[in-house]
Amino acid sequence: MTDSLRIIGRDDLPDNKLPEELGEKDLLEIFRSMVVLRVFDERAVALQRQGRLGTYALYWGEEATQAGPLYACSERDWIFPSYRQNAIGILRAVPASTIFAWWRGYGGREGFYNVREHRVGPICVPIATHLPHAVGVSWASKLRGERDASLVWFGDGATSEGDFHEAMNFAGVFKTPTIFFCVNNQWAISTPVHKQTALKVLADKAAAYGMPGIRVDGFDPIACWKATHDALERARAGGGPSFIEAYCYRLGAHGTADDPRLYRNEAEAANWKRLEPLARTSAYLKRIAVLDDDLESELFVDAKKSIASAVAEMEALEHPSLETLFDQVYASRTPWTFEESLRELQSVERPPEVKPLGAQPGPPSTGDADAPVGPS
Amino acid sequence: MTDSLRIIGRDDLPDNKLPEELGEKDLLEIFRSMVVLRVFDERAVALQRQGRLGTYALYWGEEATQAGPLYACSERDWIFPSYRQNAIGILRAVPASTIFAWWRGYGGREGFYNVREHRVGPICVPIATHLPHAVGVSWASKLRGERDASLVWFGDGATSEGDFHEAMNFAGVFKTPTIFFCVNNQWAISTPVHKQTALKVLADKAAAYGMPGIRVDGFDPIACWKATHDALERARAGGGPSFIEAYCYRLGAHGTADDPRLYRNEAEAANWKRLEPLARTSAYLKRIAVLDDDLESELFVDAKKSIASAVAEMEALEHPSLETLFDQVYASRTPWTFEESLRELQSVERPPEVKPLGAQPGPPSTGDADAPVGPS
Amino acid sequence: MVEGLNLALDQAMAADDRVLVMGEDVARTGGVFRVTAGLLDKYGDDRVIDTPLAEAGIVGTAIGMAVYGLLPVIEIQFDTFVYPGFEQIVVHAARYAWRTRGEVPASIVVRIPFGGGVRAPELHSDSPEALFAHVPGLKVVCPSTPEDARDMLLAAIEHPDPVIFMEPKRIYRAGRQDFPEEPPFDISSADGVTTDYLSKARIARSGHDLALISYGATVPACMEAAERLSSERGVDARVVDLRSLYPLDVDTLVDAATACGRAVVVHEAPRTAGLGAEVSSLIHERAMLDLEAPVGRVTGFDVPFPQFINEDDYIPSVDRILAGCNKVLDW
Amino acid sequence: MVEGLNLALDQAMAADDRVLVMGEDVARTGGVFRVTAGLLDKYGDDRVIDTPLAEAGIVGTAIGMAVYGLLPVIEIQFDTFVYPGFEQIVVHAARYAWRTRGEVPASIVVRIPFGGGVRAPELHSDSPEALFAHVPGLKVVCPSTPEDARDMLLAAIEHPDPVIFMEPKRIYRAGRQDFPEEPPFDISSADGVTTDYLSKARIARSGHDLALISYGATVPACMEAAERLSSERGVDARVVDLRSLYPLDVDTLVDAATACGRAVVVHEAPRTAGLGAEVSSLIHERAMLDLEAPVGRVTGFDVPFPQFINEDDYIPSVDRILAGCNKVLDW
Ligand SMILES: Cc1ncc(C[n+]2csc(CCOP(=O)(O)OP(=O)(O)O)c2C)c(N)n1
Ligand SMILES: Cc1ncc(C[n+]2csc(CCOP(=O)(O)OP(=O)(O)O)c2C)c(N)n1
Ligand SMILES: [Mg+2]
Ligand SMILES: [Mg+2]
Repeated sequence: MTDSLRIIGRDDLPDNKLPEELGEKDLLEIFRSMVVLRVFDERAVALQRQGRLGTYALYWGEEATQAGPLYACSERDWIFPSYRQNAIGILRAVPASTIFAWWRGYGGREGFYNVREHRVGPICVPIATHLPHAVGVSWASKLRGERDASLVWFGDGATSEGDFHEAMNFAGVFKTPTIFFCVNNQWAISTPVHKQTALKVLADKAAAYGMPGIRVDGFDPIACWKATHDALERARAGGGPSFIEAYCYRLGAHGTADDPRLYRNEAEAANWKRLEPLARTSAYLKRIAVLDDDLESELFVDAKKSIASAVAEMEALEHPSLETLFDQVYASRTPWTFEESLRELQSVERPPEVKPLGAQPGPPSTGDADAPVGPS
Repeated sequence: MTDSLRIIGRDDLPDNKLPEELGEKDLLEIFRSMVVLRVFDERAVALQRQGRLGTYALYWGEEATQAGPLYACSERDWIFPSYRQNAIGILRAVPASTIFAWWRGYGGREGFYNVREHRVGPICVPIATHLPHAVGVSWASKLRGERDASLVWFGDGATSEGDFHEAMNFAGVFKTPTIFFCVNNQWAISTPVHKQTALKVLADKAAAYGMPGIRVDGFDPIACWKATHDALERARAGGGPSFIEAYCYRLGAHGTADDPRLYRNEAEAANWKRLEPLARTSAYLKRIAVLDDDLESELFVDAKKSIASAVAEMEALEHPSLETLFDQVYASRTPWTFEESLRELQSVERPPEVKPLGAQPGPPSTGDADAPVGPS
Repeated sequence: MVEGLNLALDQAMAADDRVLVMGEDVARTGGVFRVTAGLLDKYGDDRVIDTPLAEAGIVGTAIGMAVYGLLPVIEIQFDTFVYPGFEQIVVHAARYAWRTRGEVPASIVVRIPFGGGVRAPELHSDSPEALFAHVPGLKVVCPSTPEDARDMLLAAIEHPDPVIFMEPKRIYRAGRQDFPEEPPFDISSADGVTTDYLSKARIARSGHDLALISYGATVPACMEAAERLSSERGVDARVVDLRSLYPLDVDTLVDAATACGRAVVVHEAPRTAGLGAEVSSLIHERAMLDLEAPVGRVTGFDVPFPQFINEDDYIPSVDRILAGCNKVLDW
Repeated sequence: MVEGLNLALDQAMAADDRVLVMGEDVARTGGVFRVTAGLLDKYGDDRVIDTPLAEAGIVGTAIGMAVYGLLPVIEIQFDTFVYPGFEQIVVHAARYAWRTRGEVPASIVVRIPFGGGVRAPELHSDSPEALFAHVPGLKVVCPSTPEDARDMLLAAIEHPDPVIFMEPKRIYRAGRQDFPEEPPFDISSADGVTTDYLSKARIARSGHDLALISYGATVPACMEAAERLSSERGVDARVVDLRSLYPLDVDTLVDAATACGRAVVVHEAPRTAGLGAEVSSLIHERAMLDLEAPVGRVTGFDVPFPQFINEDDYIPSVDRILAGCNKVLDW
């Protein structure tokens, strides 16, 4: 299997048939989601450069892999992002200020959200560890006779971890309604995908778990939608899990503390950039007369407005109290050690709030501890 | 892929062509190895029943999966057994008394052997954890420009562990000369292989790592030899790792503390027993006039003699000194805590030697702590 | 103790249909120690689940189930086999509440039969409890009687936070004990009640001359040592069974040390950075002026748990405990 | 400190062709902290290896390489990411010598950049060293100066036993320090020399009124606290930098406590069952009569390492250390 599912054409390839389930409203909503994600991401990078956020893991160019699959999900389906899909929650009513706050170093009520309320897993940092959670959630749903599925995003690098394997295997054995959505952006920090696995096409990994695998064009939100939609239908009909490989390219750095020039030819990235999903989808939607310039700029203006107010909210947050350290560690009664520790803290002068590092002119550097340390 | 590589015929299937590399001497040596393994195993079970060994993990019926592959290895190749191949070292000059001693609860110089000297990994208890070691050894050999390969045995259950996946993936990426030899005896304690994975044929897992996979008849030592031989040739030619699934059936209990009647139909096991490798290989070798009754009983007599003397050696072992607890924990100078601990021990009366539990009449039970606890 | 655990599972599953049991070989066989025996027949294979052989997968999917709203109780087959699930426990189970503003804790129970003394082969006898006590966000408990096993497991299941439930396998069959079948509290009780059951030490024997502090399978040995101290030198030892390993019941501990003026802590796990060090530090910090001697430690050694022929040299014996007590008494 | 570590790797690789470096992103980029920078160019991709993203695979294959006879130095990218490799470290690296009659140790070095204070996102700031100190069969060390970093890493590489090498990332760039380029010992020296380098504490400041005991990134804070104690209340503190976390250099510790009569132990890891408890217990056990006050502990708290806006509330500050010292001084 080497061909990718693709709807939106590119220089060399014509458009394919639009799935009939998708009307104008749907297409616009997918595009609007991409715009929101893009605006958030660009804003976050800028804030980081200005020293207003900590190190940030940008997803510029991966909006199709997020907006498409999400739109295929029903509201009852659970989604589990990695750090790369950090802002996906804002499309599920998580305040954008919460996500900004997380990157600003906030926890507690400011930086975290209620996972059950939004059906959005916490932003997951340790690679591949959230895959079993996605399986567990959808397995529980199945055991309870509900129809809620789950979708989990992860990278090409994540396929090397044991947790990937164990999660895929559980899903296969128990036929859980789980969608494994692998964003193959061809890099895990500095490690290219061909050093990550001897397999050529990641989608072929699915067979080892008795589940279908498909590769889609990861710069095409409609292809991402379609593959997810079909997988969800299958899952809800009791057909079990699916694996989707969204083949794309990491157009930016791994994170704001990473300098890709150390390890890759940036001309290659520039070349892939021609396929980046926002411009490509916009052109397509204009081609099929679903979008025009006015509507497009309206979407951007709206998104910028709401992101700007989220930034303002984030910056209006108070310095969290000392209690934040202790308050939500347990859902049950707090152990005695906490009170004692809090008293100890209260008895000395409080250190000042930790600020993100100052403005970062020039290109980011890798891991220099004078610079912020990347979420790696 | 569903057909198994098979040389020796069965009721329903004729013999296939004998690989031409195998002469009479080779066939007899493979058979002799199986006899030695069988005699060891039967003796160990008997000793356990008599309360002279602790819980024991028998491999009755899996001799072909051990003797065949081992004979394909050169002396320089490293082999890594699980508890199921616990006695494989005796075919590599590890004293049989050492293996008995291990099951008798000895460590130190009595119960362990020098892994580097014999190129036999330690008997591995935690499932799948020795797979990365086998990869590391053969990878090191490759990096040093040597031609030593490695072979690692593990069960169908082991394929569910993350370590299996990570080891297979490293081997695929670095094209290490590693043979993954999976003994699919269809059970992991009480869990049948169809609850272990949604995949029908374990050999098909190999593709996910860009390596060839083959299923062989696990009751046929020549098929096991042949697959290993070919995989080793490939590995030494720089072709990288291979995965071999030896399809068979666990004819006995998981271990002497397990009672399979709790979870499986023993008629099924009895049915598979008709294919057990010793009788089958003996019949084949007689059919092709390589073996006769006299030679066969001679082999058994010799094996029994040497195993009997190993038992005597094991039973002549002294109760290990208190120092055994501390002596070989570090290869370097012992930390001060050890001297202090030893002094503490020496200052009180020593508890008597721990004996295996007494004679066990009747069928084994599962996990009753009045009975020994299985290596599970 | 096995009966107590089995009863707790049965009662919890009967009372609350969110409770389920999963792990390797727990359903058809009832587990290698038979703790889950009979549950499959009663509750079916949607609630008593044999899983693939993968501990990270077991812990991880159980966390997902808990996030969904179920209450999974998982069995780790033997102590040493918890390590492949360690990451899921440390970075996820322990931090799910924290990461969700206290609103979505990973309400799982991880049952771990642990420790030596059953003549098991290599790597079936570890005592890893201190590792979990050092990890913030977990409750870590360990019963030493059948009744406590039942009560504490019931409480652990209904408790919102993740509980590492250490089961001293050496005394699985020992000390059979009658206790009221009725659960000691309303099974759907709130956090307050379950927290009490999961955080209080038990005075296993009263006394005023020496505090002997332990948990799990070494509690019976301490009781025996206490009897011998009484008959051999007229010393009346108070035996404290910690039950909760995190958080420690510091009041009961310090009271005992203060009242007695001397204390010895006993466990089977290796000494360095074990729970004995924590208990000893707490007592010195809070009761140094009341102490007649430094707190003693009688523990396993800083070596791999030995092969079983030597295991009784490793496990704190009554003689070693006595020697430790005498040292503190004669200091 | 990064330069010291890089120099050690370079010198070891130049002197001994069995040494190799492997891990995530260590080759092309020289690691996220640049500790392995330049090595790929010098030693080639057979000896400086970018691996797939799988920590159990990294530790496990390194063990295999060591069994074959190589000396792998592996990098764990950040503290928290060692947990997926925990099983391989605990059940294999730590027990390979024991399981092979002391004849085939797993001679690997596991480098772990650890701790907070660099404004990193969630799960990049753990201090898991006590977990390893509690596991028999490992050496656990932690330098706090560039020179020690070089010397100890060199020793760790040549040392036969597996070494968990904790690197305090907060002071990776701090305290640049000149030291002789020449290795302090013959690189192929035997076990005795390397063991010395891996088991002795360092007196970072002499003094006779109070022993301040710490390791890693909190050592500089202790030095500062000592200066303030001296100027603010004329108290002369001895600062002990443990360097070796297992085994602890008990003589140096107890000497310091005995000489000073008062001691405070400081670390960033959570308090319960942390190394502070072990140090405190050891001192009380051996020097109680010489103590004017119980040993104090100033540590991280029993909570997940906070998000970075709060991290300075969590990390022991000079003020907190001072308060801890004053409490012990005024007891
Ligand atoms: C268990 C673990 N190991 C290492 C890391 C450090 N790390 C963070 S991102 C990353 C690369 C991930 O690559 P991939 O899975 O392809 O996702 P991408 O970043 O490309 O979205 C690494 C090694 C981590 N976060 N977790
Ligand atoms: C990590 C780990 N988990 C659980 C166990 C307990 N256990 C021992 S053998 C076994 C079944 C193994 O099945 P399989 O891999 O098929 O090998 P077989 O016993 O059939 O040879 C289990 C679950 C273990 N030894 N290690
Ligand atoms: Mg990637
Ligand atoms: Mg099997």
